[in-house]
Amino acid sequence: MKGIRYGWILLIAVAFFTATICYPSISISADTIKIGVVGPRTGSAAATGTAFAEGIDLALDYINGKGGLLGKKVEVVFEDTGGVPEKGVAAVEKLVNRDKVPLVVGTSHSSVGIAISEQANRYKTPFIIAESWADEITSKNYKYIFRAGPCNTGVVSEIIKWLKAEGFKKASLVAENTDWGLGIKKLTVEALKEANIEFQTIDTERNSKDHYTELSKIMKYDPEIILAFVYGFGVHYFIAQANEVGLTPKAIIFEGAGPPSLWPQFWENVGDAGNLECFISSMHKSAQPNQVAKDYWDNYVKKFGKEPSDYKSRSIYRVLLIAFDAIEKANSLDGDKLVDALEKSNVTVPSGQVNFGTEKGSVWYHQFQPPMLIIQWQDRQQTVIFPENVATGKLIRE
Amino acid sequence: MNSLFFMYLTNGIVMGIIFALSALGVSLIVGIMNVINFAHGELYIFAGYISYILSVKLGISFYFAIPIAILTIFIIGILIEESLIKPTYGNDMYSLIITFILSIVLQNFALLVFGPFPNKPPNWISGATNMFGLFRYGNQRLVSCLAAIGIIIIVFLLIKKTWFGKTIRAVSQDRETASLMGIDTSKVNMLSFGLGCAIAGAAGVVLAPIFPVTPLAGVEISLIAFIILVIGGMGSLWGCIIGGLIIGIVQSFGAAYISSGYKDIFGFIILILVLFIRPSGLFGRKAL
Amino acid sequence: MLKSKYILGLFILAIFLSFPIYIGKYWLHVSIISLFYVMMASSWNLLAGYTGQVSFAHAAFAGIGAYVSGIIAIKLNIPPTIGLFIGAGIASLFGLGLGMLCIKMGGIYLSLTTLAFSEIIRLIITNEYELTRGTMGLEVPNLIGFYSKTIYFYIMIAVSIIFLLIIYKIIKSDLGTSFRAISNDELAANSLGINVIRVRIVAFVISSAMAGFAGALFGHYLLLITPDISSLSQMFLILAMTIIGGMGSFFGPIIGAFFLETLSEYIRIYGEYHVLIFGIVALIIARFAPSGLDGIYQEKISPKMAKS
Amino acid sequence: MILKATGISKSFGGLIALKNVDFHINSGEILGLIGPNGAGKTTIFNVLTGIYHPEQGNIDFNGEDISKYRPFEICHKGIARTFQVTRAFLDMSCLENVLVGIIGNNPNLSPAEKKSEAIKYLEFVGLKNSVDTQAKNLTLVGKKRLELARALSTHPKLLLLDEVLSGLNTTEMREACDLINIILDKFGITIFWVEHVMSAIMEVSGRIIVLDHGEKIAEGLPKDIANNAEVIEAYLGESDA
Repeated sequence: MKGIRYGWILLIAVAFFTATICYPSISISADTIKIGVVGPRTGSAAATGTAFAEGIDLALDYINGKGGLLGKKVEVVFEDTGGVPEKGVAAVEKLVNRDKVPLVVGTSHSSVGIAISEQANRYKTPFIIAESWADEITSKNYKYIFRAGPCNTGVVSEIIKWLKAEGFKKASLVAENTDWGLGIKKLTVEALKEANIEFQTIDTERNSKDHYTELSKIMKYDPEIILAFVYGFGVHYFIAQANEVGLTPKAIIFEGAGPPSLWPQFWENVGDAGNLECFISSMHKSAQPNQVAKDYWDNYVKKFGKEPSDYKSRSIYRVLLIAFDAIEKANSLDGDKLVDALEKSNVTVPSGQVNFGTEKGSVWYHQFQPPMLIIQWQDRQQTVIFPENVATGKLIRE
Repeated sequence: MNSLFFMYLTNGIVMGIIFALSALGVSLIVGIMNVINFAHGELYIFAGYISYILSVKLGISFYFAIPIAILTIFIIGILIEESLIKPTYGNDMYSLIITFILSIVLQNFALLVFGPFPNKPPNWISGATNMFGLFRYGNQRLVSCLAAIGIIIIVFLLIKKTWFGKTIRAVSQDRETASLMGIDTSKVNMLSFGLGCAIAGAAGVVLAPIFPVTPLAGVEISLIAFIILVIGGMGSLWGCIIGGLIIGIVQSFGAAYISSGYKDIFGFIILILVLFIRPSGLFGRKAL
Repeated sequence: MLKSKYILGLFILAIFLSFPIYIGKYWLHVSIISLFYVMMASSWNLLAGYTGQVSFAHAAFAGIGAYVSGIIAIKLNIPPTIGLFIGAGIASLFGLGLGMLCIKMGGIYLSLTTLAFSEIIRLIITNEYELTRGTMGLEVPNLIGFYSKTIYFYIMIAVSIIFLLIIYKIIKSDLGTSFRAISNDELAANSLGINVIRVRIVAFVISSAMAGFAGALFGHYLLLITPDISSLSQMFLILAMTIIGGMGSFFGPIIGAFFLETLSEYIRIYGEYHVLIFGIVALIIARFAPSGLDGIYQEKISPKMAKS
Repeated sequence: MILKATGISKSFGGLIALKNVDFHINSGEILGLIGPNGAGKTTIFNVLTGIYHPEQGNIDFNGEDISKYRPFEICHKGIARTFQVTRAFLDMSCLENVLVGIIGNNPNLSPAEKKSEAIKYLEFVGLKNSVDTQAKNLTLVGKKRLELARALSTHPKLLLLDEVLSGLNTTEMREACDLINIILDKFGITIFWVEHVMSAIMEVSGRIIVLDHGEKIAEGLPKDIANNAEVIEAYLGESDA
């Protein structure tokens, strides 16, 4: 034994210490207002992170074009969650304690949304959720947690309305085995029972590639519609293989997450099997409820030279607009004042006029549900088929 | 016994053959070099990406895209062997660690270059076949499965019948003697590592139309390959085929009759059973 | 000479202990995470570096410890302070079972089987939704009853020091000599009367108990445990830290853990490149300096300092 | 008689390495084992030390059948060995190398006793000045000496030496042969050795057995073996090939 080499420990201690001191320092009273955004930039839903980045760009262009907030320029710190709760918590840890952001928005996984809302509420930092659908997030009735995006209950009631309107009698319910999948499955099961629609349920893996086993069970059941709650590439394989085994186009597939049906590789992966597939979305070119939505669309096309691929970029745009408005109205960066301002929010965003529920005791507390659309791919064109007031066509069945 | 049962069985066999092909390259390398190639799955997906780019982006017919993709992976394999594996000879653990790190690097590289979306080369054939009037089965799957069988046969012939095959079998049985007999073992290593990677590439090319590649898809391929390796016995090619079939069939029936959420776990359970009953694997040479 | 070393040691300890005063909440959080990785990497190093068994189940054992401690705290109301030990105990039992199953088959089998085992654990945690709440993550109670980063930092420091002392004692003992003999030449060690399988299983059990304890401790800090704790990407971090710091060296994993965690803060802005950069650094070190930063220090820097 | 092996057979996947081999070792003798390449000499050692288990036959060591024991158990019973290709623990010092043998057999000694014991053996083999040297920095002779010290440190009753002389020059060979004689005289350890260097083994061994193609073809005093027609033929056959 040559004795402990203290040199090393000293080096670690000093190096670590210096690292903390030298870290590009963030001035708290700087001339910018920082807003925290969290979203999956890596991992299996990294596509959503890319969409978020686009929405952030547009929102910053908009607000800084107007001269910023409280006389300062606005800046966004976009932290990665990787779609993993721990990373989400770590991201909030950094945003709140290092970047000292007054408010955080974003996220798209239920699990991450739930974890972050615990953390944000603990730090008394307002958090506006864009795309985590789990009911639990708002039904906990946390003071600092808001959601300006779909919640499972809202989505399911929309889907059931549509099923009833079309008169479907027999459904297969396929759900991924995650919180979102299991949560939405539970709600759908209850709603289907209430609506007197006969159904079977099947669990699947989000990124599973081979669905023949599940599909043969569905074949045997012979449903009119298959409700697939799978938020991942798995659903592409599912759609393609459903066609191979002859399940579609006899039965209609409804994809209940939305973005997977709009991902750029959708048609490459599913081929003609994608025709007549239905999915849920909160955005469509033809269904622009107001000027803000139209501006968003035009600016997007102008900036990126293409149409938005899915609605996630608009979701983050939406919550950022709400956040800007709240800071302006509160005229402060204080958490409690921001909560007050958010509760009174009536700003117009692309999905309509924001109005957060303030009555405690249900999922609707601090919840703003943007209207959802049901869209069908008809000859590779999106046709809005529900609700009727914005529909551009009718459901086509074989 | 009903049509569902035959459907599960057919799918199990098809998936089994596909799994066997996915594991073949890794098994070959272990048998000859005693090196586990953790980056196996990543080479598989790279081949898938190359064939995707060639056929979709550059519009090259898949008859050309396939050999180009396989050849590229062969060359990449040789480069990996020469630059990273060679210095670790004699230290199995280090080669394991290096290829593990390499697999993480390649995954993240793929994520950066190709993005997170799945990429799918066009189907070779469309439609589905009615199997014995019982159920419909995708044509592309059947064709890919036939191609997989073809590749497996070619690999077997290469190893059992050719001069190169004899050489690598000699090296895998007794490296020292082989080298005394004038065989350049480091060249054999290089070529057989390249060959193992090329088989991974071939698997990627054949399977990408059914299972589009994503940056992380390789992990699953590697895991299945490793399970088959242990079940079948390290370095045994027949073990690889039988192990693949067992996993394919068990997964298919397990998902059907037990739980599809636990689909991936059935393979692991078999692995543990095999370790209990016959630790050297079904076709393994008995360990010392 | 000896005395001055002690003074230096105390001085260094004082620097560490005064961290909470200087470095602010966020870096304190980073230090706590670093200390978790110090425990994980050091205990993995005991196994991989000293006995030459590359296990991929280390993160899985941390997961077992964290979930066991968390679940019994929630369902049975067992205080986390006791839960930590139960978690570590269960992890070591799994380690014993897994060790008995595959250690006699030798190196590659161990690696592949532990890899499979870690996937099993991840799948079970993900699928046993009722018990573990799947990917949503399990919210677990705080270890000390209230939330204080400073106190947690001191707990982590204390446990890390205890872990490191245990590891140091082991590697300097006869057991440690046997470890190294086995990793150098298993057959020769066996022929010299060392019960190789038993020694390996002992190493495996000790290191899995440590991983279980560290995992449980970390879970009660994060207040949230998800299947990610036992994922392969966690395993990669542990491995990369050990390799970069220096495998088979006592200080290697400590250096590696702090180095990588700090680096990770600096390259955070490059989000997507993050893991790629880690991987490339680890690959270069593994290829060109297999003894890691500690090896470089000992070969290049230490002799020069001794001369001057 | 310290060891008696009867009917030992061992094959590797169809290749027969040992076929029904019988032999015995008398207490306090030096028994030599010779034979052409691939005759099965090292396999015998591996069978005796439990690295392989024979398919048939038993090995009686001091009245106990050891054919099913594992290597470390056989070591505990009192059989130690060296290896044809040296297998020193390269990343450990000479002292630590020898300590492994002591730890494996005498774990209850105090650390100081272990150390002094280890140094005693290192001194005996002439590595007194290399106690803290890393084994990888030793010369081939040094490694062979280290292996010998390591084997002795396990307190064997029977020592198996596998081609200790290969690669040594004449002086070193002389020293090694002396050492072997001293081991027998001073420690009273019976020696069974495999050797290729015919002159040395003929001179040092009291008795010799000859293997060819896994079978024992001769046994006897060195001078008889040297004139045995079958042995000569076996060796001639080798030189033809």
